Amino acid sequence: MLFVELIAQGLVQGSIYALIALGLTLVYGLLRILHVAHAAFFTLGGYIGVLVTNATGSLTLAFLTAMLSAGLMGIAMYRLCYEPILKQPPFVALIASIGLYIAFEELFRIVFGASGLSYQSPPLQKQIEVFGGLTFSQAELMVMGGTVVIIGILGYLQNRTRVGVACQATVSDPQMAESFGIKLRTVRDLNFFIGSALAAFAGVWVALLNNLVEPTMGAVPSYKGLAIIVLGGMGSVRGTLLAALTLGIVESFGTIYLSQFLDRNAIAFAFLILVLMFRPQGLFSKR
Amino acid sequence: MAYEISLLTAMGISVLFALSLNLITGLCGQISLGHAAFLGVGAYTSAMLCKAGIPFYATMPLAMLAAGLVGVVVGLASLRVRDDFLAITTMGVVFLFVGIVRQQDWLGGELGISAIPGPDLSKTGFMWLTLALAAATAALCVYIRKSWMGKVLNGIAEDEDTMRIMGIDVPRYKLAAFAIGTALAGLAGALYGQHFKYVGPDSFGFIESISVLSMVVFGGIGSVPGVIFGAALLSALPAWFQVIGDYKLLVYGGLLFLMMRFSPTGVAGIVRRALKRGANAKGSKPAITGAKP
Amino acid sequence: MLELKNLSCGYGAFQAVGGLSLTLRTGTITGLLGANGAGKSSTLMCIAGHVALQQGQILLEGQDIGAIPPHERVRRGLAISPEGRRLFKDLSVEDNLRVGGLIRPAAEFKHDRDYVLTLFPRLGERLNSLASNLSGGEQQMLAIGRALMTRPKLIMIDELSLGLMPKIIDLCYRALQQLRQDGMTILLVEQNTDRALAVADDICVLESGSTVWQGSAAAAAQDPALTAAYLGLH
Amino acid sequence: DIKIGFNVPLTGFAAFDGNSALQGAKLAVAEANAKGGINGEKIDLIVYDDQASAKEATPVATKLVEKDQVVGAVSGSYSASTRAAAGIFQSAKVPYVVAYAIDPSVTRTGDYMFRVSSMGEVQGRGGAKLVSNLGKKRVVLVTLKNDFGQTLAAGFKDAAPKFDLNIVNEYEYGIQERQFGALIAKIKSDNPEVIYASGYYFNAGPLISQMRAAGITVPIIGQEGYDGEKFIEIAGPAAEGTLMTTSLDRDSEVPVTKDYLAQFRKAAGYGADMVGASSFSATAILIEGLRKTGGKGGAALRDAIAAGAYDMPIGHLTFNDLHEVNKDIQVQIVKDKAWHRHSVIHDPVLLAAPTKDKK
Amino acid sequence: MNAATPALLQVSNMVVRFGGLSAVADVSFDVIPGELLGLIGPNGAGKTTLMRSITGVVRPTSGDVQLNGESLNGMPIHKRIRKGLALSQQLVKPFRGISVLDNVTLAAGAERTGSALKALLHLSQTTENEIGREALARVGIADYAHQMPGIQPLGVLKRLEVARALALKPKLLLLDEPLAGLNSKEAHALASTIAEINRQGMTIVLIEHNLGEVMRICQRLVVLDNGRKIASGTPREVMDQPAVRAAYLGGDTIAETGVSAATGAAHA
Ligand SMILES: Nc1ncnc2c1ncn2[C@@H]1O[C@H](COP(=O)(O)OP(=O)(O)OP(=O)(O)O)[C@@H](O)[C@H]1O
Ligand SMILES: Nc1ncnc2c1ncn2[C@@H]1O[C@H](COP(=O)(O)OP(=O)(O)OP(=O)(O)O)[C@@H](O)[C@H]1O
Ligand SMILES: [Mg+2]
Ligand SMILES: [Mg+2]
Repeated sequence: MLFVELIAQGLVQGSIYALIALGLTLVYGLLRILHVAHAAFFTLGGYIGVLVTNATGSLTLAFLTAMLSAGLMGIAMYRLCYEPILKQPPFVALIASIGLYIAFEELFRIVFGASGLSYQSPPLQKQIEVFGGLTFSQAELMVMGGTVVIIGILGYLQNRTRVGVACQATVSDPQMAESFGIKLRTVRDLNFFIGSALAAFAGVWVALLNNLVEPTMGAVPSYKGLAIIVLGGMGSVRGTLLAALTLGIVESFGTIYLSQFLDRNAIAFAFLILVLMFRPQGLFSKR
Repeated sequence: MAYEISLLTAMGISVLFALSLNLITGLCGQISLGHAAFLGVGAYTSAMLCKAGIPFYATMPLAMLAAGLVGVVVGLASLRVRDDFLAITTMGVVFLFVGIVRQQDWLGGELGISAIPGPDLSKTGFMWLTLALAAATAALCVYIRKSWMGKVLNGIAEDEDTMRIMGIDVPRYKLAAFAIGTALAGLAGALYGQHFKYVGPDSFGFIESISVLSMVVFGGIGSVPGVIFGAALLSALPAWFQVIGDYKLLVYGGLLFLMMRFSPTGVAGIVRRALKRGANAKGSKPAITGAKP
Repeated sequence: MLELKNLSCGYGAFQAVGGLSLTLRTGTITGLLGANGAGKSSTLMCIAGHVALQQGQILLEGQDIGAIPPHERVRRGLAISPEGRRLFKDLSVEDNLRVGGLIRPAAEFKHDRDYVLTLFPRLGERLNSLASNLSGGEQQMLAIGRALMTRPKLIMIDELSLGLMPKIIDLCYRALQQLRQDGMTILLVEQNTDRALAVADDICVLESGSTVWQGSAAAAAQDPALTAAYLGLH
Repeated sequence: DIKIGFNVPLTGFAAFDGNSALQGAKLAVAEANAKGGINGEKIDLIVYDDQASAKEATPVATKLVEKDQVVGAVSGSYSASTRAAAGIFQSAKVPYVVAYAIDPSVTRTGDYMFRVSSMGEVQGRGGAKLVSNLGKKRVVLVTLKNDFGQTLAAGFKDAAPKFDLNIVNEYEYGIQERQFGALIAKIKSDNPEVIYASGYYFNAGPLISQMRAAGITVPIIGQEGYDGEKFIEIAGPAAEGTLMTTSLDRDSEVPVTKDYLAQFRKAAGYGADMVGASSFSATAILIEGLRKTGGKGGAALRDAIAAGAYDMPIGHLTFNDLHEVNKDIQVQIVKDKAWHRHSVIHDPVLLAAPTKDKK
Repeated sequence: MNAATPALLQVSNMVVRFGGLSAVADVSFDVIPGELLGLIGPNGAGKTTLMRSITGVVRPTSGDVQLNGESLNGMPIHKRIRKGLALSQQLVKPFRGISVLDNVTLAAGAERTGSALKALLHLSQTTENEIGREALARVGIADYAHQMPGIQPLGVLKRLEVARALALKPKLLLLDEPLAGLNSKEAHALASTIAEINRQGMTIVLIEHNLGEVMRICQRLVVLDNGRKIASGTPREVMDQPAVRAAYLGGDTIAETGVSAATGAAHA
């Protein structure tokens, strides 16, 4: 029973990791940038979720606003921050991104206060028994279901449609992609929009699960996200999902049975390093 | 005055630390997001040994040795991964380091080690020691760049596969760069512990690793004077920023971003361009700079 | 079909091509020749929109396309098989062709692809391999095939015979003649000068970024000074 | 003017506590200045942000000592930063009164150090007694993996045998943790009668709401880290019934405390918390010392502070030879979305702070 | 072929498989000291793969490579290079951050860069610069010595690749399509250079599609098709085999004239 419950909890956590890591994967796949500032959209989603729900009482509206505004800001971030430095070596974008993330974190603190925000009456907390005493809150169930569906759709888009092929072409050789009628900006805008909106989506869920949004809430997910895209083999949607769920479960068991030796972050990264020693191309890489 | 001395000492340590990373990242092209772990190994080694009654000066080479050894082990493990994979792996190393140190009671666990005994050296004396070591490190870096090793590392940074075809034992060289770089980080760590008289797991985390990488990139990756400048400036910045109080991290983050956005080659790049402009104004022919295709 | 008026292009402040004027007649093959570094590839990439146009005009069917972005140019009927092939390395052969056909209706893909595969049957055997795993010659075929997938009015091919074995070179040249017959206009850059002279209608010879000779291929072949000095024939 | 220093986290993860602490300290200074300062000289509070980080605290302390030349200083910060600053104040012979940092090594740095809050071990022992007072035996410890949580756990485990408590299991978690699903699943299988969980409000809020959501109904005991309205806001309805050991009694009838509660709400716009009250007390104690020395610092100030007895919002205090305080522990409980008095633990023997010779 | 001279390079039963594809299928051949061996075959025949498995870039599925009687199997690339192999790659890969000369100098420093410690202790590069200049001059790009490779046309870069390989002072030089991208005059010149280098004692394996030049300078050919060795012998012998003609030239008239032009050039 405990075993099942730990797996279930790992899956919940893994779903959230997956949602966050997906945006990182998309951006990494497209531009080869480690987009640390991505986590800012996760936080932003959390804040907008709480603020809109508290103001209007509608969680649906909160999701829509959070995703839409994060998506648009994602596009803005691409245009203003990354587009001009695409030709630079990758660490330039990495440092820029870290700088942006720090600035965003502080901005959230200055605007919304250091102590964070909570829902006045957190929705979707009802407990549902799935089987044999295994219970989930509504929110937990929905986050798992939502993740699988969304990632399924994206995976389909990436591998089986013209849009997906177009995206992948821009990764290999942007200039040539342009010469075959692909508008680079559109493709990249689209990716940033989807990635950022998904991060915001995850942010709203986490806010629901913890009933707390804080300026610093993006930090841990952002570097876990980086670990996940590496585990997933960099740039593959399916790999990212599997890696995120695996990591969720590893952490779930690790925090119980290994917490005397390593903390949660260290467990995650020990796992990562271990995997990379044997599969330097990642756990679920195509290559 | 004592405040300035302490600031200068801290700057010296940062310069040394940043130069050590520059050897690995700037010269050899191996991005490391976990360099603070080696600062930590050096700092803990020196602190523990000092506590055990060994004179501080003797702990410095031992700190270098310990950090260098760990560096080689990490280097060996990292040989199989490249580029961004390496960046994330090294990031993992620093989390692992912090995670492990946290749990070790003999290393002070969460609380770290405080009241580290030190040599009979005045604050000014210690500052001079730090600055001298930083200067020596800078000289060493310049020397390495000029040596054949520098040429090889540079080549590896650009294209390691081709280096192999030119008969270069790439892993050996990468390990050498790792060993030297991490040993120097260990030296910086010894000084760090002595300066703050305190070491704890949180002093050597991911944030520290990022901030030292920022120093290197901010100054101009690969350029020794640039890195010295970047490290000196960024390490002093938070102290100056006290004035803007609440906004200092915002400004710090913004500055990092703006620097990369508008001058990706760092301060060294700005200076280089300015010099070139100066030379052009004097009537020399405009240099053709080929963008990479 | 295409008219270059006093075209200058280059990289930053550097001018690779200066004041090139050239007219391509519809349904002909024009050979752009010259030594290494003469500026042939730069000209092609400038027409495709990837090298900065510093001066002059590019007229495609009378319309100035100098200011429109590359992804629009291909819709106007311009396709390129660039120097160095520039394939989408992480995509399979089939997906590379698919990208070539992006501007065409999805329903036409199969038909267009099969056309390319009859031209280069070797590609048919490697449809699912990644482009990066192809041999040098296979890559060249794919690059040309990919450009053909756009069903261009004008196709620009850089170094057609580079790395190809004689048999395939023959095949490609026959394909070119076929395409010309179908009404396609072709701009060909070639180091294999005698082959180019044999197939082209018009010739333009570049040297250090400017035209040193222009005229019909027949005339070029009969100008011994030209062939010796600029075309590296002996 | 007479300058006193104040290091406090105004940015970074601890900024909320830092703000409460700053409010508390400012109240103490304002009150003293309203009473005419010290011999007519105004007191000037020099505030620097230390981000609750040891690395930032060192230059801050150096600056306070060297540049601002403060006669005394107060820590409104967490343990890591306070401990790093302590050495510098000690070697400069500047008395340093620590508000709520609970790390044991602080007062052992030297004789210029004072602390107005109970140490972690002491509070932990109080926690054990509280469990026993509740009549429970089977305990699960959930320990925040930092100096705060670990010293609490140490104290609790130290006293547990005295009360015949059965510690079924202990789990540790990191300060960044907000999601406790796995841990809670395991706790459920342990089936405890009471849970002793250390953490700050931002850990405890999610922890307790997730535990209650998962169907754990047994009492949960927290400590000073829970103290404040923020915890209740985050945990929502799940907060009801949560207990904590702390030093500020919201239902106090003592005038200083009542006064402070009202003033703080007016100044800060939210209800008083332990952090603010402790900072107020620490600052007020330093000022009282200065009043006795007529504004002089150094050894005179040190001795003056050590000799005094103080009635503060956090209770009646005296310092022992290690300059730790001996005082009662307040137990508060959440009722109707607010902290209220549950009980007071008065046990001078059990709650005795460590002294110079005894650890 | 002289059975008495021991082979410099001996490739036996080499097999390289990528997934289901046999890029090289059971190929064996010898390279005799001092010869200039042409390796030809259709596109995708496995020539590059074969060469890469000799240098160790690709790990063969099975097979055996010996240099001077010493087995190279399982040896890392750099060790094989130090045993006396040098490779000029099909796709040029110059170091863009340093000048053309420095590119060659770096290769010429093999002596110094053998061990990291030695490399650390040496600064001077005068002798290496000399070797570098010589190598550049040999392939005819001495004028470009101080320019950056990033802005050089392909023709220069191709020769830079060859120069870099020469500077390693190998026993056996492996050239993968060095003439591609050069015009006939330049190709002719570089081919002559290669022949000249060979005459001075260097053993060379040359992969090339420029049949005219191959026929002109190679003493012996090995032909691959679909991963298999289908022929070997003198250029004339090989070209007279119908299998080779079918695989490589196609049966039609253009090809015929192509060959006669090519073979004609060989006599010119
Ligand atoms: N990315 C670039 N940046 C700067 N200069 C360049 C760049 N690419 C080419 N050049 C320069 O432009 C000039 C023309 O080069 P281009 O590649 O157009 O020549 P080409 O005629 O195609 O030569 P080849 O036959 O070798 O392909 C050369 O002097 C070259 O050095
Ligand atoms: N890494 C790889 N993975 C899968 N297939 C590969 C790989 N490398 C080469 N191949 C395949 O092996 C076959 C032989 O390739 P190779 O590059 O050796 O041919 P080649 O004889 O050099 O041809 P060319 O003359 O066109 O350069 C080709 O069909 C190619 O697609
Ligand atoms: Mg060209
Ligand atoms: Mg090949």
